[in-house]
Amino acid sequence: MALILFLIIMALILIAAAIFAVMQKDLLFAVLATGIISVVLSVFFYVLQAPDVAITEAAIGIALTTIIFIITIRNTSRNEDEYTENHINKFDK
Amino acid sequence: MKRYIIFLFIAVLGWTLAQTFRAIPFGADRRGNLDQPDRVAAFYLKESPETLQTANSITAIVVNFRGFDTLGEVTVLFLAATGLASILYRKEEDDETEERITLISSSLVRTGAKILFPLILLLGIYVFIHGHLTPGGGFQGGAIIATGFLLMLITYKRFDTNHNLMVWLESLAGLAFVATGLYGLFTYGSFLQNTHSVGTLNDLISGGLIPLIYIFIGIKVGTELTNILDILLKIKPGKQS
Amino acid sequence: MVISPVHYIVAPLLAAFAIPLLSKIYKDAARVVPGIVLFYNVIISFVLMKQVLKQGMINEVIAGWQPPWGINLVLTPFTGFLAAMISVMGFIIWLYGFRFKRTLKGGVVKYYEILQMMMIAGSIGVIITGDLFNMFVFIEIVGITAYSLTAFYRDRNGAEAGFKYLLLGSLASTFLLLAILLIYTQTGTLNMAQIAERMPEVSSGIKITALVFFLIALGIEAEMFPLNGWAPDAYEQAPSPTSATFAAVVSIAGVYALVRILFTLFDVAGVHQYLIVMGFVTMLVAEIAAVSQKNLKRMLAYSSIGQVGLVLIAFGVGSPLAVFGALFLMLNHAVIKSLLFMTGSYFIYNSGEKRLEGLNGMHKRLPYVSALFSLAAFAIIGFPPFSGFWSKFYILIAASDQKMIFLIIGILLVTIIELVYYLRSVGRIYFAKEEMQDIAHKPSVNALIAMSFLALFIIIIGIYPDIITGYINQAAAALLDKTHYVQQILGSK
Amino acid sequence: MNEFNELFIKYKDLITLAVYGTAIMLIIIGLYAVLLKKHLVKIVIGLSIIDAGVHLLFVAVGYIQTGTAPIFSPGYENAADKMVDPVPQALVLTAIVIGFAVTALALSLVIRLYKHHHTANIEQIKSLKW
Repeated sequence: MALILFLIIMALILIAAAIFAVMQKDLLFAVLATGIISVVLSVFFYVLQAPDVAITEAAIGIALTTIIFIITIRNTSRNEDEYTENHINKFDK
Repeated sequence: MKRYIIFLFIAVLGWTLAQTFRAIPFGADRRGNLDQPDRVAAFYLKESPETLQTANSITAIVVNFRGFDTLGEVTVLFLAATGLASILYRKEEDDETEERITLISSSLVRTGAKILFPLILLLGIYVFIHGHLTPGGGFQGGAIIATGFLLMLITYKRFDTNHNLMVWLESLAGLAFVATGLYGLFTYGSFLQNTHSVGTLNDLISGGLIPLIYIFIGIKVGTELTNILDILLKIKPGKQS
Repeated sequence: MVISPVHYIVAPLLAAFAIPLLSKIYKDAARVVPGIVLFYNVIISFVLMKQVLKQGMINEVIAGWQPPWGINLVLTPFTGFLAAMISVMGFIIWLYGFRFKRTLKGGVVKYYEILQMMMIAGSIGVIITGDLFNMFVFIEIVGITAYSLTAFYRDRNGAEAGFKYLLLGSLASTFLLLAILLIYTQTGTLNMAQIAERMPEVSSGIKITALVFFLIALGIEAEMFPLNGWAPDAYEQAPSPTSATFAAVVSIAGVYALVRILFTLFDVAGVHQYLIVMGFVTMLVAEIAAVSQKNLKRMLAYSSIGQVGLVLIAFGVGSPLAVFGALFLMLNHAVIKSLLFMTGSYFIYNSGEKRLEGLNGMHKRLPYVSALFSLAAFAIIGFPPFSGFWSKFYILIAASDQKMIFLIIGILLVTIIELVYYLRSVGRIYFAKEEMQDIAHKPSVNALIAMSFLALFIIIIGIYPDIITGYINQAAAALLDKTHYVQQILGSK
Repeated sequence: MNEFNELFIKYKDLITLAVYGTAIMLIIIGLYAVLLKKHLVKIVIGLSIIDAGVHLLFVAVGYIQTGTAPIFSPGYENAADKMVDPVPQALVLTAIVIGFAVTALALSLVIRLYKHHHTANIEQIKSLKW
């Protein structure tokens, strides 16, 4: 029973994290939510008897994907709604 | 207006997927007949321990049965690194000092990273050497190695990945993968074909060429991923062109 | 050493992995090695073509596992023809672009060359593979290289076009994966011949869903309306040799994947009508858009989409003659449209103007290139005695055999539209006044050779179509004979 | 694992819903982000969520009731009849790596676009016709 409950809670966490990742305005938290998706997903894979996929998802999904997203956010903007006040692109067209 | 069309599209897609997957029962046996395989799943489960003597049947599929896919996949990663370099980082053009951003710089973390780094590398190497026996393999090991390098890259500003060595390792691993395939082509008449002496199941030296190829894949994937991270970390924030 | 289809993939791969090393030893390796490899591909495609026509089919097994268990590479007269065509075009585009790379600085050449070569190799892979998932992997190879090359010029529009292409491309690969998954659960195999054999057992609901997913995914790759939003931007922003490659290689591979999956895998009625309708809409919308374009490369891109629409129509008509016409048109499209892109890029290079105004009075500055451009323009509209005439002619005959009057009227109407905008451009070259400038950039010798070769091909095929029709006939027959395909692959168990 | 098997049979519908439903929901949520969000990074996040859903769907389809991982480790040499379908798992391995490659490329394009436009908002970027 505990296992079933565990599975369902994980499913709910996955969906909640996905919705959070899409709705959250602060992109850093959105990216961390995708990291959580990867964590839960790799546990899911493990439960579904796919240890190889679980390890791959853990190594690539959690660590590498998250870090490249964070690098991107560092190089761009962190806030989703941020409209730039810098209208350079209108002049040097 | 466009918004509602998209909502409609998403709803229709979701409904279609739900309906379709109701016709594909979860947990049902779709492998086919295991003794006389009529579906590829059954065939792979039968041949992987018998003919290939490879304990991890996923490794057998990834490296041997569908090894050509894997060659293509390694190429995809290689091309992504190449494309990334062409889009973001051009040494000759930008004349940038090769200075990386560091994300963390507490001395505790640095010491920790220094200790963890060789351990992570060892773990990665262990994972791809045992790819044919236990879960894991070239991709997983490669990704773990890249994680180790990542740790060093983001904590030490002056940590050098020795670009030359990386280029050599990456190229040679890729060439070795293709060369192993060509060995099969010239010896047995089929690209990537495994040798006939495959050892016994669950030995460290078993599966013929499978562990060897997986090691090449591990090195290649590890260096490629490190390469991608290295390029991304070298972007100067705020530099405008 | 026995030549086999796997060389098509292995030679470029070896080169791609080796170029970073070789360019440390020999500085120009990145520029020379791809040419050698692509030329090698041309040679083996002629050797293999000869062999295929003798034997009927080459079925090469990878890793020693006979199909349906392992991955196989299939050369039928159909796939062999397309692979040979792509190899030749790939080499010619390399030859054309040889000088182009001079303008690039140092290490960037390496990236460009690797991506360009692998885009061609990936397209050949899409065509010769006999395995569904393997096809997905090759489509991804083509995709990744195409996104990177679209964004190769690091200006703002390049990155945007690349991002747009990448977005649609990844949606395409998602749908492709879902379709492959559905097919796999129902047939338990990934080999296309065996899927074709087992398709009748699949329940119709899942079959239709998988078909729709395939149509969405490959519709994006094959530039079918309304999923072709990426194409004009990508064609416009990419470096010129790459634009030519998009027209001559990538779009052909996309159409091939669509046709292979619809014709061989599925036995659903109504697919032909769907192809005709969608092809027609694609053609009409694209050609109308082409008229209103102010940018030369965009105009050519829309014209390219229009041609793909016509190819889809011809495949939709489905009779042997129509398929023959479709293949002939694919060949013509590859040759003529790449010639148009090649010449067009010299106009842009000379005038520094991407818009159509840049063409004004070009015949004074570039008489030879202007002549080639006009020749290609006339050929693509379908004037006799150029090769473009024959393909359109055969498609019209096939349509009239099937009593599809509206289709004939439609195609003729579209031809008039084509006439308008191509003649307009040619008119600009010869009759419009230009503000005089000094002669700046004469085409280099290698580009001239490449372009002249294509022009020669257009004229020779136009006068003696019989040289090539024999091959195309066999290719068309091979595509339509599904049972033979299945038996040949699965029979060799 | 035995306990799980009994429960599995008992609550089959619930588990099916939990697995398939989650996968399909992930695809839908990701698609929503890709098609309707304006920020480039959000769009790429959407792509990776779609990928996650598709991967989950693959593994779920390969799962077999009471199955074990398809690894013939000592003691399981003859247990092939209990093993889950290895093919979708092998395909997912490929798909994950390809997905990572595409994500990395997408993000590099985002960075480049930001450098040109000083914004990552798609509405402010459209200089080409969409």
